[in-house]
Amino acid sequence: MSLDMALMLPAIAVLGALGLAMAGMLVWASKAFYVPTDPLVDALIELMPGANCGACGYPGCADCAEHIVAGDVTPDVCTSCDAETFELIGELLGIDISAAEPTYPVILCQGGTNCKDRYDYIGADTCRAAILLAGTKKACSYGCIGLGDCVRACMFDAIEIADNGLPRIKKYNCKGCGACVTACPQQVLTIAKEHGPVYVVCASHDKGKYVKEVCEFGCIGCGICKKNCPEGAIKLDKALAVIDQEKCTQCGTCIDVCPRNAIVKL
Amino acid sequence: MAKKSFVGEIIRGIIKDNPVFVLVLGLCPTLAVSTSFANALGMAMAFTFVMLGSNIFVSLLRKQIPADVRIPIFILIICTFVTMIDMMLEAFLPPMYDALGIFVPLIVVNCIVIGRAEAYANRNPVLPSIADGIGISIGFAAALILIGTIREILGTGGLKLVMLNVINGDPGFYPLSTIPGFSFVPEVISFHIEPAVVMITPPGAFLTIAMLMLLFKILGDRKRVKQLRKEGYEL
Amino acid sequence: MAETKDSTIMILVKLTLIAVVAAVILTATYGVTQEQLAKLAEAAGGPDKQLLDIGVVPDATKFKAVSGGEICYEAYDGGDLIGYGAIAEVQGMQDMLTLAVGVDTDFVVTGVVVVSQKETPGIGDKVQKQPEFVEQFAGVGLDGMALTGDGGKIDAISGASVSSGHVTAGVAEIIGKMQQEVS
Amino acid sequence: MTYTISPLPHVKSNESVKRVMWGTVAALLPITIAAIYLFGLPALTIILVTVITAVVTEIVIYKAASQPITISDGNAVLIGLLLALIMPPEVPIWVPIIGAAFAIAVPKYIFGGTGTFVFHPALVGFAFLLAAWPTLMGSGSTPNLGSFSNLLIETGAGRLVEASPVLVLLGGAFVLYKKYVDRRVALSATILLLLLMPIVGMGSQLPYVLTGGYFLGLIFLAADPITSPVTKKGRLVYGTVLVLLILIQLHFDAYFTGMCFAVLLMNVFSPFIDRTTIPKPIGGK
Amino acid sequence: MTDVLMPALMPTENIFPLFVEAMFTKNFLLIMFLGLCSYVGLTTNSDTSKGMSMAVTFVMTMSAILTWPIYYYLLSPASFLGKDLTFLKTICFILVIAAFVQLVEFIIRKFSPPLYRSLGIYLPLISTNCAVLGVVLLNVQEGYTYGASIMYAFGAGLGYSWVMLATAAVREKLIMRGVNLFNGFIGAFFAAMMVALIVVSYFSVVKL
Repeated sequence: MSLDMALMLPAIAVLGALGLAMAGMLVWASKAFYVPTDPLVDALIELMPGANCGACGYPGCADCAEHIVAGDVTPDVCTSCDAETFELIGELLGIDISAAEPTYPVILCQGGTNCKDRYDYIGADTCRAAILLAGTKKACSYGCIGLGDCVRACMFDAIEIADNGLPRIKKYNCKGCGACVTACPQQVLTIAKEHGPVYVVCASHDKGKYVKEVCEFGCIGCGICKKNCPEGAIKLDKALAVIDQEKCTQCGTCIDVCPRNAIVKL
Repeated sequence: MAKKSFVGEIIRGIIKDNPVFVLVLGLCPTLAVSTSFANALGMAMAFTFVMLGSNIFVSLLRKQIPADVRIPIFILIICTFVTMIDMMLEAFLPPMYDALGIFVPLIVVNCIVIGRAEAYANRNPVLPSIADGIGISIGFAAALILIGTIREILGTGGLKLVMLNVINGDPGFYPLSTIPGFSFVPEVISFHIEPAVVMITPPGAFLTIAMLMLLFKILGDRKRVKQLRKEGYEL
Repeated sequence: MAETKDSTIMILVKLTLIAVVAAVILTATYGVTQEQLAKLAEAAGGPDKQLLDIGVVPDATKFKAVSGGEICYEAYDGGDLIGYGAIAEVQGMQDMLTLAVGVDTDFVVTGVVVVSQKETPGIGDKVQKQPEFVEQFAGVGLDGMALTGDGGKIDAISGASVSSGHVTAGVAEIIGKMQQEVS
Repeated sequence: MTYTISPLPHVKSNESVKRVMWGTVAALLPITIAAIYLFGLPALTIILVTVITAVVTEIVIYKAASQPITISDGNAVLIGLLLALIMPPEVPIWVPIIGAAFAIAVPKYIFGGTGTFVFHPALVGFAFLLAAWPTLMGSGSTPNLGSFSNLLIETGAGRLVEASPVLVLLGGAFVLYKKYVDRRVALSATILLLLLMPIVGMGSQLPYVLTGGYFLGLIFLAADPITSPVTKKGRLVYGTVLVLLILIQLHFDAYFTGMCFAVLLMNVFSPFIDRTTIPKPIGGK
Repeated sequence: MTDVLMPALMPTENIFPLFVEAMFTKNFLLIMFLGLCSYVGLTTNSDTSKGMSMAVTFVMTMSAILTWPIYYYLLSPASFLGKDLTFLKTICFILVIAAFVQLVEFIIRKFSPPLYRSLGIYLPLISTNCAVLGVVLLNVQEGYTYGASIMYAFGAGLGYSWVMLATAAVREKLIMRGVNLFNGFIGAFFAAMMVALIVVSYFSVVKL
């Protein structure tokens, strides 16, 4: 092996000087142009891979970190992180990523094909467009329209419109990110734990008579559940039973007494 | 930190963290040089050299690297190895150097290498880092060679079996059959199909990787559905 | 994670140190590889030896550079000047093509070989892989050096007319240059 | 009784998807018959095999994905027929089979099925075949550029569709009249192309353009309502840029294939044109 | 040294074909396979791809402007050092580009927050974008003059941009219509496959 000193010295000089100059400039610039940022974001950026690969859909780790801290996405959009990094991120953000019980969206409507249509709709296949055009397409103005805004919002292909006209969650794909909940213009979706909670799966505040007319399963606001609830956890809000999840002990009494089968335990 | 088995780390890099099909990183070389089995093999070798080198050195120096300038330092370390392998290929494997072209120096900006340096080697001791490097490299190589083989067979109608000839001392990739003891292996396995040129052009690269990923997704979904059914879910 | 919080000076020193070490390693590698490259170049020989090996002027036994020329070499059969040869890069469809061209003293082609090419695999690379194509060039002068579609004497490879055109134009270009350098 | 409500623009016809598709197929029947008359058995085989492959592929894929099979809407038949018509008659029979399977599987099924695909499946199938087996896909005979009477029936034509320009135009007039294709794109592109060619000095190449292939491309393929832009302005832009792209191809002596690639390239730009020409909705961001 | 500089500053007649080559016939994304990570990651959204395209075009052009003098005044044998240090080109280029990108990010973050939101946040992504390093390496490998280098880099940036924008519009349209596959990588590859097939086919006849 021959070490050509005449070549090595300029090489060292060039690379060393270039490295020093660039590093010096950056150190100076980072102080001179300092902009204060959220320390939590900074700490998160420290943890993230820093590969800036863009695979998460955000332009770089720093931007992704901002969105994670803001709660827009869960950290697992990052494909470069390994399980250990996720743990560290979880610790930092105070959320237990690995051990948390999975949460899934719940559809608070049993309408779909069980609910009559108000008109036939031909046009852009989005719930929002249909609402803008002539109000909801269903006879029930509170229920699911079934044109799939939630489906399009899902990044993970975890939700589809089933044959009954209602969204169905494909649990094996779902990450519980809640994008569908935000996307739903009718707000009939909510995020819930997988096992346990009891929900009134109807969103209609319409009078009982009308609900009976248009939908097979809607809550008619009869109040039987309210009377029978041992904890007093059910209230009526304009002809719709609402369960206070804080008080509910998931005893299931209301499920048994509901004449419309509009209460379920998940 | 939980103790990790050396072999376990390698397997994780190949399957669970497969850099191409799972992490979807480092796509440029994957698509550009996977026109044939031989090119894929060459790229995989160059990549392995850089990956191992950078993982070892980053891991060794991890206590010394100041956090503020760690990315420039990683780039410096990686780039040293990249330039080394680039020069060595030029001198010792000229045909491979011509075939891989600009994609060898571009390993330096390969997200996988920097990503592993940052996410793994900078936080782990040397031995697990080596395991991680080996695993990721094998995962990358497997993906590259799979794509390369499919494209070569469909695009040229044959598969040239090559290996690095180290026996005769004459450097380069040679047909397997020219190596003593392997004369029974044909130089090119011909599949007697009309070659579809499109497979070795850019659209073919995208088509191959898209089809493979679709296949893996379908298989993965099936497996998960089965698993969930077993656990009593209704799907 | 590195727990150390270094001072600015320390950061700069460390970074420079690594840069210097990188420079040392690279220079060492460079030295080794340069030696190997020199060996390879020696084995390949200069253009005159390559022209002889390729044999674009079939009867030539020796090639000698034309004085003042860049690419053109005189071909000798013993002591007689029997033609000229050249190896040069010309524009191909994808990238540069390297062609070896041999002509007799009237600048009529004696042989053409595509030395290296990076044309589309399976289409354009036929100019190299189908020797029938370059064999057509023998006996054609500069005036007929065009594809038949453009009024010349060279039949394009079907499906690879673009690359065929590049080779033909390249040969014409090289012959033109040789004529210039000789005169 | 429930009303049907749909946003603007309200198309003043009650044509369903099914009728549009089968109507277009019907419009292509004259030229299909002419092609079979002119090229004989090879043409008949190519057309039958391509259409059958398209239909079978669609059934298999949609079954495997457990989605409702929509063969009766005629889309697969139309794609198969269009693909068959742009084949050269000398092509080995397995080539259109692969092309039709690819056209249904990738540009149609993967891209969302009838109504959502972005690139015209028949053209993509053609481009794929041309990229895969360029030597097999070149038409052995070039269009006969003889006297005017050849417009009626081209005796030495290249591709199946180039058998008779007049019959293609006849079918084209039918679909334009019925509004099965977009009039803005088809007419603006055809007229602009024929006007511009003499102006930019390509008058000598006009005969190539007057073969059936160009009319099929401009009327049936380019003006396909699914792949062309939605907005009125966008469609004019689409037609104009298409002509420019075709002229570039003509400059490099690429005739029928050049036109096909120009249409495909416009398919790529079509969503982008939509994006930039669409009026912002009230309350939109 | 002047020998190196003089031809570099003179306009050459082959700049236009070079520009077209970088933009279309040898498109960086689809044909050269450079910069693909950002392509599959960022084309789900038109606004993101617009920002990224602008940033890439800017950084590519600036990198060509910055690295050319370094190569010919420091590393090439014709420089004042008189030594062939060209083997250090990759390491020097990446240092300069990374530092430049970082510096620009600092500056616009400080002085123009709106510009930072639309362009600056893409900058860190770019130092690991192989298209940028690729273009400057190709510039010195092909021995382009200074003017040609800059035009080549600018053309490459525009080529990157139009493919990004067109693909983003395609994917966005498909996602809007409920084809969920196009939210993810698989759809990205299928979209890329289509666009590549069409672009390669269309420009295969273009001779310059």
